[in-house]
Amino acid sequence: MAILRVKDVSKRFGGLKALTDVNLNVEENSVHAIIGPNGAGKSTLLNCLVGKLMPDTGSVLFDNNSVLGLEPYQINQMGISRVFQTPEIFGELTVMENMLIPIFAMRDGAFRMHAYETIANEKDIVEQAEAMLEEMNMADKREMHAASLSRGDKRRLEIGMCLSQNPRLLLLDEPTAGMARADTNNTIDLLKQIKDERDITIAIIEHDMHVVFSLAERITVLAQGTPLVEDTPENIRGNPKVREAYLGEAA
Amino acid sequence: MTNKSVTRRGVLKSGAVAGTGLALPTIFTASSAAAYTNEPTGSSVTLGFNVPQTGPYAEEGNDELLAQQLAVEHLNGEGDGGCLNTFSSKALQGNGILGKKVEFVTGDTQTKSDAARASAKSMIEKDGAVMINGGSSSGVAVAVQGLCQEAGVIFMAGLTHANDTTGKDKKANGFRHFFNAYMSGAALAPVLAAEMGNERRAYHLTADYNWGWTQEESIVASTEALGWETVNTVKTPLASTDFSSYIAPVLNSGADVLVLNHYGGNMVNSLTNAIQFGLLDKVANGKDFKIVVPLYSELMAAGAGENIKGVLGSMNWNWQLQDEGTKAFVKSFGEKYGKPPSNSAQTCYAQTLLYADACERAGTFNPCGVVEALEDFEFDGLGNGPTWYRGADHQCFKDVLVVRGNENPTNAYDTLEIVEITPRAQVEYDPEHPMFAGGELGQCNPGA
Amino acid sequence: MLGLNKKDTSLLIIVGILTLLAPFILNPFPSDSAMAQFNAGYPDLMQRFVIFGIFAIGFNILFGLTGYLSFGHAAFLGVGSYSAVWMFKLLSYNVIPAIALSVVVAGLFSLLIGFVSLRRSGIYFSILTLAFAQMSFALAYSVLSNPKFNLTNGETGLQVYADDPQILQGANAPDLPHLFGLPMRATYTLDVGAWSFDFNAGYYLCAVVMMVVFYLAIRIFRSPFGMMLRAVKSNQQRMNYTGLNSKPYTLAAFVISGMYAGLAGGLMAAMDPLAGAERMQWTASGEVVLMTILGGTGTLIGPVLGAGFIKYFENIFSKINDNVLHSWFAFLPDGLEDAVVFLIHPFIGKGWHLTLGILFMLVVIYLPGGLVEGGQRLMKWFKRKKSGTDDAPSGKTEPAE
Amino acid sequence: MDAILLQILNGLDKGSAYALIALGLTLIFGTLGVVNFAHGALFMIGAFCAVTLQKLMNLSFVTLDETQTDFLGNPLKVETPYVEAWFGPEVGATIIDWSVPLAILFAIPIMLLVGYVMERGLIKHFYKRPHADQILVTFGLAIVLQEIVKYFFGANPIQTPPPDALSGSVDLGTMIGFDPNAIIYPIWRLVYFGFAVAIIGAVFSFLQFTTFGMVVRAGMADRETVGLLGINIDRRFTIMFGIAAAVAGLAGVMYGPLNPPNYHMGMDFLVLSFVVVVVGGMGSLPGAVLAGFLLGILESFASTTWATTTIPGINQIIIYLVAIIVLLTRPRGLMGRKGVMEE
Repeated sequence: MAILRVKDVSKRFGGLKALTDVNLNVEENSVHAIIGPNGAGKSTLLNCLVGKLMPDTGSVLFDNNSVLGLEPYQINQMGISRVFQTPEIFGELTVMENMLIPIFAMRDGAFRMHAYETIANEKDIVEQAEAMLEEMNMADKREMHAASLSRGDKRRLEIGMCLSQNPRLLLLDEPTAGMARADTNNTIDLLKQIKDERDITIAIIEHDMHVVFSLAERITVLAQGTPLVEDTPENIRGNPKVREAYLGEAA
Repeated sequence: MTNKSVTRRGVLKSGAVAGTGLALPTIFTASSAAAYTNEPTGSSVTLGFNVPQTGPYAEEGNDELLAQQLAVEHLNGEGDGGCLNTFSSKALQGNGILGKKVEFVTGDTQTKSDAARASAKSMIEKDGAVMINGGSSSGVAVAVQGLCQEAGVIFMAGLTHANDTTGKDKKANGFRHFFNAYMSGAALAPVLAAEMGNERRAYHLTADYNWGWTQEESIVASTEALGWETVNTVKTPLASTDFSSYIAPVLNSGADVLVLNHYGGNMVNSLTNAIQFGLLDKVANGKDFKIVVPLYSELMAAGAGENIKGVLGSMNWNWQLQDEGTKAFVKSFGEKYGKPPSNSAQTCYAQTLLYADACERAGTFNPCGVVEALEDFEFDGLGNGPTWYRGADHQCFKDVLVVRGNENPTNAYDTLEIVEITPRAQVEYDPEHPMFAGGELGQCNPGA
Repeated sequence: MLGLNKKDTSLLIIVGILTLLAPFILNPFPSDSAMAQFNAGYPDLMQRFVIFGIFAIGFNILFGLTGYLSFGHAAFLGVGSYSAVWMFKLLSYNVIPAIALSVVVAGLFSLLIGFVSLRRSGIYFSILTLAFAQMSFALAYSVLSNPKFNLTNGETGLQVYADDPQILQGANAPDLPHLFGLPMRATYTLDVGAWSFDFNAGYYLCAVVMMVVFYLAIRIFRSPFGMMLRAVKSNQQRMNYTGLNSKPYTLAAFVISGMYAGLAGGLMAAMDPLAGAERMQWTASGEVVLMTILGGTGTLIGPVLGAGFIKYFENIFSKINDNVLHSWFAFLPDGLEDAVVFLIHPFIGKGWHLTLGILFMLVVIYLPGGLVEGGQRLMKWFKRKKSGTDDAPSGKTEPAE
Repeated sequence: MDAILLQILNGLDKGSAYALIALGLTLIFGTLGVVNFAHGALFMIGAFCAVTLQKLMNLSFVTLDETQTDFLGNPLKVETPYVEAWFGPEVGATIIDWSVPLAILFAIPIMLLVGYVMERGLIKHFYKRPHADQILVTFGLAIVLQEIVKYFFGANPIQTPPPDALSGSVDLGTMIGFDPNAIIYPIWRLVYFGFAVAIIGAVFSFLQFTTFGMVVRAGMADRETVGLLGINIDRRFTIMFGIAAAVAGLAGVMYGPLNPPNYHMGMDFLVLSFVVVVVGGMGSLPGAVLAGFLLGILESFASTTWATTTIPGINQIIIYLVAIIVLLTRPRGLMGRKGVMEE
């Protein structure tokens, strides 16, 4: 059954049609990749899913509830976590604090005035955060400022922060963009591990075909703001329309 | 542990000498009870001079400070003695006050009530000042006067022109030598009538705060009594630096006189703007257009430069007066500092001498004694002729000057010429006059 | 202790001891010596140190934690002062209701202004707060003091008049601000040899209040809430995508710091029952910004140090005049004495602004982390001297907490 | 009608000063990303260039006139300016009379130098520092500059009158069919407006039509990419800072005859000019100019009797009120770009 349903979504910026009648279903517990050449509307589509942009027409349903008109933090609380193209973490805070914040958000909701409590006294939350750091192999870096981490570690931290909230849908926006080959492979391994170990749906927007074909179970190809084709990786590989859209780029 | 309302630092100086022998026993006991705040027990007495040293009025404050220092010299018998020689009261001997050498401390009011109170408090609490003198705005004067009343020291106001200082905000411990807005109106009115006639239409620009309002009220009242009509009264924000949008409509309003109820930088700019718009070259209602600046000061005149030529206003005092007191003061000030004193400097100088003299006559620094000695004190020889410190509201009454911007100044200092010396009787008013009503003098407070 | 870790507890204790002993510490010179000019241990200045310390601690909760630079915080201080004086006028001179109301009113006022201003961020937020504060100042100075509706008493400042109702003022209660009969101005002077020390009731009230709010500030800094505020400063985007709504967090920080400012304003009125409009001017708002940056933004103790630094200059340096200089250097030969006095003259008395400006520049150029960094460097230097090791100074400055 | 025209003139005039100061401020913001609290002080220094030149022109030698006495009874000192002695009384007097316009020539090199020294000596060390540090250091600098001027020139305002030929006022109303005296306007204020338009035009065409300007504009849009192209953008930014200082200084020189300069005039304009820049939108030069004139005109209309009787105190708060309304309806001011100074 589809956990995310995008129906007839269109978005214009002035005279520019960014998205035209996009229909897309992401099945629960699958890894679904959305690919397409530059300017195909991938980022616009993603921003419509997470509350950053409001589509002009159409609907976006998550678990049969509409996400349109909601703020990003409300959509997150429905169970959607987002990983950004460049890691978005709390640079001035320590790694541990970075991990604590999403867990507090899970428990306390969008806002709580816990101004007279002490973090050390929140044993449950501290334990969860420590466990997550272990899982991400970052326990030894817990007191470091997040800004001083390597690019790969920042990505791990960000993914760890998202996972600590046990999301039902994890959205990844070009998670390996600008990474060296080794870091890219590490990230692919991490995502495979996540896919295997958790009940989680992953939607990934990607440019790098290596990443897409290593991970995805289904692929939607977007071109000029509209889905060209949706199929399994094997079929996409041989699809002439896709080749045409990419002008050989994909090969 | 005993409580008292203010520290008495004066005690310390003798206490320190006596204390060395019995340092241990005095720990955690209160110092000996004094009769009043900061009773000087050593060989000297400290006065506090609180003037603006930073901000737009720094020059005026500096002039006041020079005059106060001169007064201290004269009180201590240094220099040529200045007005001690012309003062009608002969209590002062030039040996300090009550035999104690006069010392002084200074502070910066910044022309803000808060800062002025802070620096006055520091002089009272830390330096043991028995009297605070100076200032260049009414807001500051009222704020510091209130503080001195509570603390139990005497406040001898500097430049403060709002009616409220000795009206609804009057205090028993506070005294004002300077004239006020009502007196400006009363002095100006006859001269205005003589120079401009009884059928004028006046347009007022008024600084939008307490002093501006009382001056506007006073001038409107006295000119309307002449038969003048008030076309409009416009409030201008204190923070304004450019008055073009207030000046521009004046010519078209049917007015033929512009009254600028502005002081300091406001006045310099509004007058400059008015001249730029060529108001003084115009004819309105068949009469030559005129500008009046009810409160003048030498520094404003210097700042306004050529623009003040022919513009009428009033002053508390001017160095060009020819009485003996003025001549003596101008001579010693001029010889020491190379320039003639301003009228706020003269007020601060006179106030310092008046305070010292009152202490001598009362035989004490106790504020209540000083208040008694100053109330209804009649004197002469400090400038402006015979003067009366009225007991009912602690306002000085003396002649008021009507001055005009000099058409042909011969040097940097005679930019203003005296048009008329309005006799004291003409500017007197009842203490219960509506413009001064409300508020009570209260009881003198010695602090302890 | 009190739910604080060891480091914070010792900081609290040290600050507590310093505050308690301030009358001694600030008066190190015998009162009849030439150096007595530098003594700052008189009631008014001690009160100011503490009150502006409270103001800056509160400001730092907003600016230091969330990074939102308000340029209008003086408005809340002013509103607090006005509320307190109105309580004196209407109820009685007891300071408790006055201070309580000033905190409440400043809280409400900051809720209103914060709600609107926090719709924008960065410099747009700064200018919105500045605009609100300047409007409050302009209105308080003129329009709100017109004779028909005199809320502020304008330029003169709001004060208590004999004909005010003061309905709860007891017949025997002191005719000045007091705490259940203990006048705020009550001072006990202790003479020890040539030294003298003032113990002032008002100062100790302020000091106790400061210790309480300083403790609360530590709790806020260390709480999950404080961490969320730092997260706002660090990355709002991530915050929103983590299921957190950053708006109420910043608004809460804004209101808390507004209440601190109101408390400072209330205390100021309690020490001296007059509320002037200049308290709300942008220069006053700018002053607390300078205090915080000068002391060390985001550190616990920095703002207090910055407040002390600026108030010390304002009150001590402005009072040094040429006479004082001459008395200091009287031991020099005449010509030399005049030369020295001439050289120092521009920097003291009416030149205190100049000295302050130069010091601002020196501190920010050489101590990027503010005075707190200066303290840390000094400590490091001492430690190195003691241990004899020569560890390279770390380039990065850790916030002192 | 005539009243409206008058207030528009006044507004344009006030707006000229706002726009010129805001223009320089935005150049510094936009190119260097520095919050410069000393910008008002640059305006003030400009005005004091005119004061200084006037004082230099009036340098005099003293002769004693035994026939007259001064206030202490000593022989009167008569001062004759050297300029008059050298060029003869008439030419000398004319030179003194024209000292404010002459000061433009005098001020340009001085302001460029001041800007250069400021940027190289101080500001450049603060590019990477937080805005808060920039505020503290430039505010400290502003205080120091203003206290230095106060030390030499005192706190009192000093008149710098316009040349006789350009002082006084003209009756613009009669030229377009109004009654005499309906629209009287000072000549120097018209000069000031024209001058401001010329300077603004010069700055814009400089940025638009020169290679230098193109690089700077590119740098304003994206500093890093231009750096990658191998263009020495830092040096160009230094020059830009000098130009911004010169614009502020010239605004100050010409402002003197409108209102006599004093040492704190910079602070009076500082807050206002920040409001103008932000209302215009951070990083937008046209926005700064537009906002300057807009706020000038609104301020003028708010000070009419009609406005103040309708809403008491509106003249006190109009600028701030407009700022709030603009910022709440247009998140980045009138013409601001996204992401500039929003952190």
